[in-house]
Amino acid sequence: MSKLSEDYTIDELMVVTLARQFTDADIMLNGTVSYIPVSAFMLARETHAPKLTWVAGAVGVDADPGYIVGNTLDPTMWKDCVMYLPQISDMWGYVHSNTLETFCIRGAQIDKYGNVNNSVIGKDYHRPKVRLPGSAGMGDMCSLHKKIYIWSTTHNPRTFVDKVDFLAAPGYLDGGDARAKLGLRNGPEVVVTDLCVMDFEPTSKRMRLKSVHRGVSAKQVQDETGFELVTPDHVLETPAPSVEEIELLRKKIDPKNMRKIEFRGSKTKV
Amino acid sequence: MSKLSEDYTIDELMVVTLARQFTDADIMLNGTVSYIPVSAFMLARETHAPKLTWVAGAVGVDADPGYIVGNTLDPTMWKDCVMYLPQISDMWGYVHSNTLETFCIRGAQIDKYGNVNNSVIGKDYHRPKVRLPGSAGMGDMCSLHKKIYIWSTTHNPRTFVDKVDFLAAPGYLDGGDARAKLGLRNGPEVVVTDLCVMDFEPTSKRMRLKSVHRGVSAKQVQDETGFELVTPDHVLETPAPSVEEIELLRKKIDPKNMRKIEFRGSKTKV
Amino acid sequence: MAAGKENKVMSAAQAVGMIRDGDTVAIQGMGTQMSPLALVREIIKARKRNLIAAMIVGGIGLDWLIAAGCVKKVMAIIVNLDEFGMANAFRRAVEAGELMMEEYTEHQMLTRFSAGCYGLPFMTTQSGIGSAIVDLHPDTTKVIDCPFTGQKVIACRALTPDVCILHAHRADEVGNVQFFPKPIWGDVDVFPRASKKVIVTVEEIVSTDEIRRTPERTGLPYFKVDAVVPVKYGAHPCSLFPRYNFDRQVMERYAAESRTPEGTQAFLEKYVRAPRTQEDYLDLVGGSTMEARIQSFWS
Amino acid sequence: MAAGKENKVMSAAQAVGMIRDGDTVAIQGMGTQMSPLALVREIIKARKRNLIAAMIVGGIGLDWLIAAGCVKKVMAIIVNLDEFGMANAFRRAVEAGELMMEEYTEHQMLTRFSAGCYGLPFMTTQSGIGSAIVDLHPDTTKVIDCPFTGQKVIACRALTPDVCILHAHRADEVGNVQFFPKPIWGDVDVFPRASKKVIVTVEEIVSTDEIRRTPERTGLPYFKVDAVVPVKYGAHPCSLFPRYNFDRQVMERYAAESRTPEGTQAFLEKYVRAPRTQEDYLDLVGGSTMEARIQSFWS
Repeated sequence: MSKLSEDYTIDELMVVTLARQFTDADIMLNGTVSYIPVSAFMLARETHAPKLTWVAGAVGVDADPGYIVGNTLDPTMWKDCVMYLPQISDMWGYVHSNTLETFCIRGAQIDKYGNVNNSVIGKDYHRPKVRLPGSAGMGDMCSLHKKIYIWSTTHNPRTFVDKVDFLAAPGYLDGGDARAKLGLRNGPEVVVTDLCVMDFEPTSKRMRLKSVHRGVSAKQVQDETGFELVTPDHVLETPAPSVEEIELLRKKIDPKNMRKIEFRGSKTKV
Repeated sequence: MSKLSEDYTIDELMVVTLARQFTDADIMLNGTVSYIPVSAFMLARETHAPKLTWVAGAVGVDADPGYIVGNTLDPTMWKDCVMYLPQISDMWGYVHSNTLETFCIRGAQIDKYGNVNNSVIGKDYHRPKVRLPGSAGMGDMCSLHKKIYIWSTTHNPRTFVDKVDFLAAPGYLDGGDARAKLGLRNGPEVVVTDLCVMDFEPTSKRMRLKSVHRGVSAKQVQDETGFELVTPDHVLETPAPSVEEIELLRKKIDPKNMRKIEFRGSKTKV
Repeated sequence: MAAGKENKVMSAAQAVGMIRDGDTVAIQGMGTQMSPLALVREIIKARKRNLIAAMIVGGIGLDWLIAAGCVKKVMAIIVNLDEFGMANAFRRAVEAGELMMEEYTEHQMLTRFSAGCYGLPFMTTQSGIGSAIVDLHPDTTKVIDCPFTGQKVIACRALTPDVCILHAHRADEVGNVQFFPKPIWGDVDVFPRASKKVIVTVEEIVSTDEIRRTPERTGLPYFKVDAVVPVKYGAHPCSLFPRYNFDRQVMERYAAESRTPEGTQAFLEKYVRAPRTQEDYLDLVGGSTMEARIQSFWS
Repeated sequence: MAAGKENKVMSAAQAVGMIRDGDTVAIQGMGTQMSPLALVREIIKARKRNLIAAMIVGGIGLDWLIAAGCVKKVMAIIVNLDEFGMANAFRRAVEAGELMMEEYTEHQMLTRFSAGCYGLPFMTTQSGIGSAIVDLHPDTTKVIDCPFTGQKVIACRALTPDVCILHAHRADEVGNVQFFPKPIWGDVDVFPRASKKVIVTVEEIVSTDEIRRTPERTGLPYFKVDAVVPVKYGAHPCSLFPRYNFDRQVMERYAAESRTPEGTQAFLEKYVRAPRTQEDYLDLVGGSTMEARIQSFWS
């Protein structure tokens, strides 16, 4: 292991932290505006998980565009792949049958059981206060037995809410065995934000603080969260990236800093 | 119109008669061991229906192998096509939605309402007297609203039976409006055999003699049929092929006489 | 009903004449990729009204149509400008109660189209079980029991749009349409096959003999195509893989100007209504400068 | 469960070790086209028993397996040798009550496999309404009502074979499998994706870099493939479009000799059991003479 980095930024920490979740056995799809997870997949491949498979834009199997050129859903990212996965027959077949088991999502609202909403803000779906873009693949992935990795660049009480206004993507629903009772396997595993890392308490399925990023306190995280987090007595600091990881990310994987696009609207400066 | 042929054989008359059923608007698929219909499609294209589309082996759209090389389901027949029709999504989609409306079939048993069986002879399906190859695409096509053209090289009471032993491919079922009542549109249109041409009486949906081939009498046809045919007072002779049609068939379309394979087991010598 | 084997080459204006007010129109395209935007501009010029737009991802073209007042309802899984942010006309119209958004999960929407392709009344998925999305449209998605296992599945009602509009690489005059490579994305795959009429713009018209050289690239046969419209850069400012990229400059301009209703209308006036022809439009967005800007990463 | 990214190259005998007695085996192939016949011969040599063969078209390979006593049940739409006539071992076995034939319409069978691909308990078709075929297997096809329109549709229960065997053009060592062109026939398309394990024989092994040059030709990704077996002429005596034709001489010989049980067994002994290796087999069927005989019409 190389030396720890001392000058990393939050976007970089998020990428590295997410990358470390994945192993050689993982096959990762990505959707739109997903610079952080895509950077994480590419980084994991370059470091501890050389056999990890990234299906670029859910199309290009084992693609290798060299670096993040632009838009994560664009064919530019399919370069040097071994296969173009036809979406309906192949991609959705592999997802639906759970041959592909993992997915990363984010959203405008995330609640204490890992339910996610990117459709509307407000209680009337048909006359919303804010019309958001829509659920895209989240509603699919969360109901089709995926292990879900949630990322968010806006850890604040507007995003982390007690209950989502609209239940687009089912996490653990009302907690406990509610998800399993519906026949849904897996569910949210980890939440990586601009402040901390969280997981889910195994019995209640409530979101739980796991580690705080350098310079952030557990109290700050709680203050920026719209519900009571399960918080252990001793909260660790999120492990720092290595110099090697940071170099790879800055120089090889995302030299155009596309990942920073995701911090538009975030209080966190990157 | 060119001169009438005087030396045509029954296989040739069957091809020409079938060819004349089709128009520029038809899109014709073919299955296995279908030399007579494939010859008919190719002949129709060369004569009165230049825009007829033949989908070779249900794959090669507008194929042009030049002549019948071999097996009608073999990729050799796809040559110079404009598209390979993927079977599940495209071919079955176009068939199921009735974008493609016509199909030719044959079978070991054909009954008076145009129901067809190529599965078993005998009343016990699971312990048959004779196990035939199976229904292949017939069961699909006859229940998916196709206009059905039936051909048979063995016009005898074993093939033309009062009631099929096993109802694999629904024609007009028990006749009358039985087919329509099930929601099935279209159905058998014409039957071309080695003895005659038949169609279906519009109300009862019973098979009806339309014309007899040169040298065959209506009585002979009835004697070789296992049920009573609807027979008009005046039965015409099947129009003879033209010299041009016969030349095209012999010299261009099927110079290897592959169509004669279909007369194995027929009393008709070709 | 199959389309005939006749010359179907026509102008965009002629083709758009096939669309009637109130039609359900399937519009190919992702946020920034492979969308028939020349046709979309023509629909706006023809002042079509009360259209129902059926898409997977609604992008810039849909936002234009909404801003121009052509659309009464959207069926889609997401509407945005991809990395360029919100589709503002869409957002404002829904928030004002002027536009209905019928949201689906991606596989529900694809399954509705697939059922349409097969002429089946419905097909099945399990996508959306546990999500409130399935409750949004009881007339088109319904949880039923498997008759063999008792498991819950979602029946998705067939969607058969009146018209599909799409942009492809090339076609012959009768409408055999080729893609490089063959359709990968779900919309290109099922939208035209599910629709009653299909209008295709293509970068170029080639001979049928040329099509026969690469039958593995043909995605639509002539019998499923009603109009063929040659339009160079027909997807601009979206991309046509692998031929050209999306135009970041025009996307950013629209994203910025569409923040206000006035800015949106000014953009539409300048870039959609004013250019008389596709050539005018291409000149306006930069001509050869534009060509250099969108040069493919793949070439 | 996805297969790993490791070297999966092995011998036919090793690969066939993945098949257990009693397994449901999806066997790619039409009457005379694109069937993994080297693997079929290996299954016979390994004396597998009580297999359930799932096919669309059962051809010469299935007839060999039946004659060798490996099969207890067939699921298919037709079993014959195409223009070479009846599959006699099949016919005799069914007539003797020794083999069960579970017959489907083609689209019912494909829909069962498609549901298997999606992990859905069932999918729908309308193929077979009015046919007695739908009544043959109430446990796997059932007429139900559309919950929206009331129309009759047939629910087809998912089929997920234990193993799929197929022959393709080429693959890399980890199992990215290419076809020229990409899968067109239904069996090549859905059989492997619906199956729990996939064994592929290929004409040649190439590098992953070579695969990357033509990703549009890859039909199966490594994560769906469990064994890669290089076998030259692995489909013989069937064809591998566009590389070689079926071998009319061997097909005719089998059609003739299989008219009696004794002739069938003699053929099996000589052509299946006696050759120790694929090279022995190829020599036996004529070596370079055979190569000339099956030269592709396309080349």
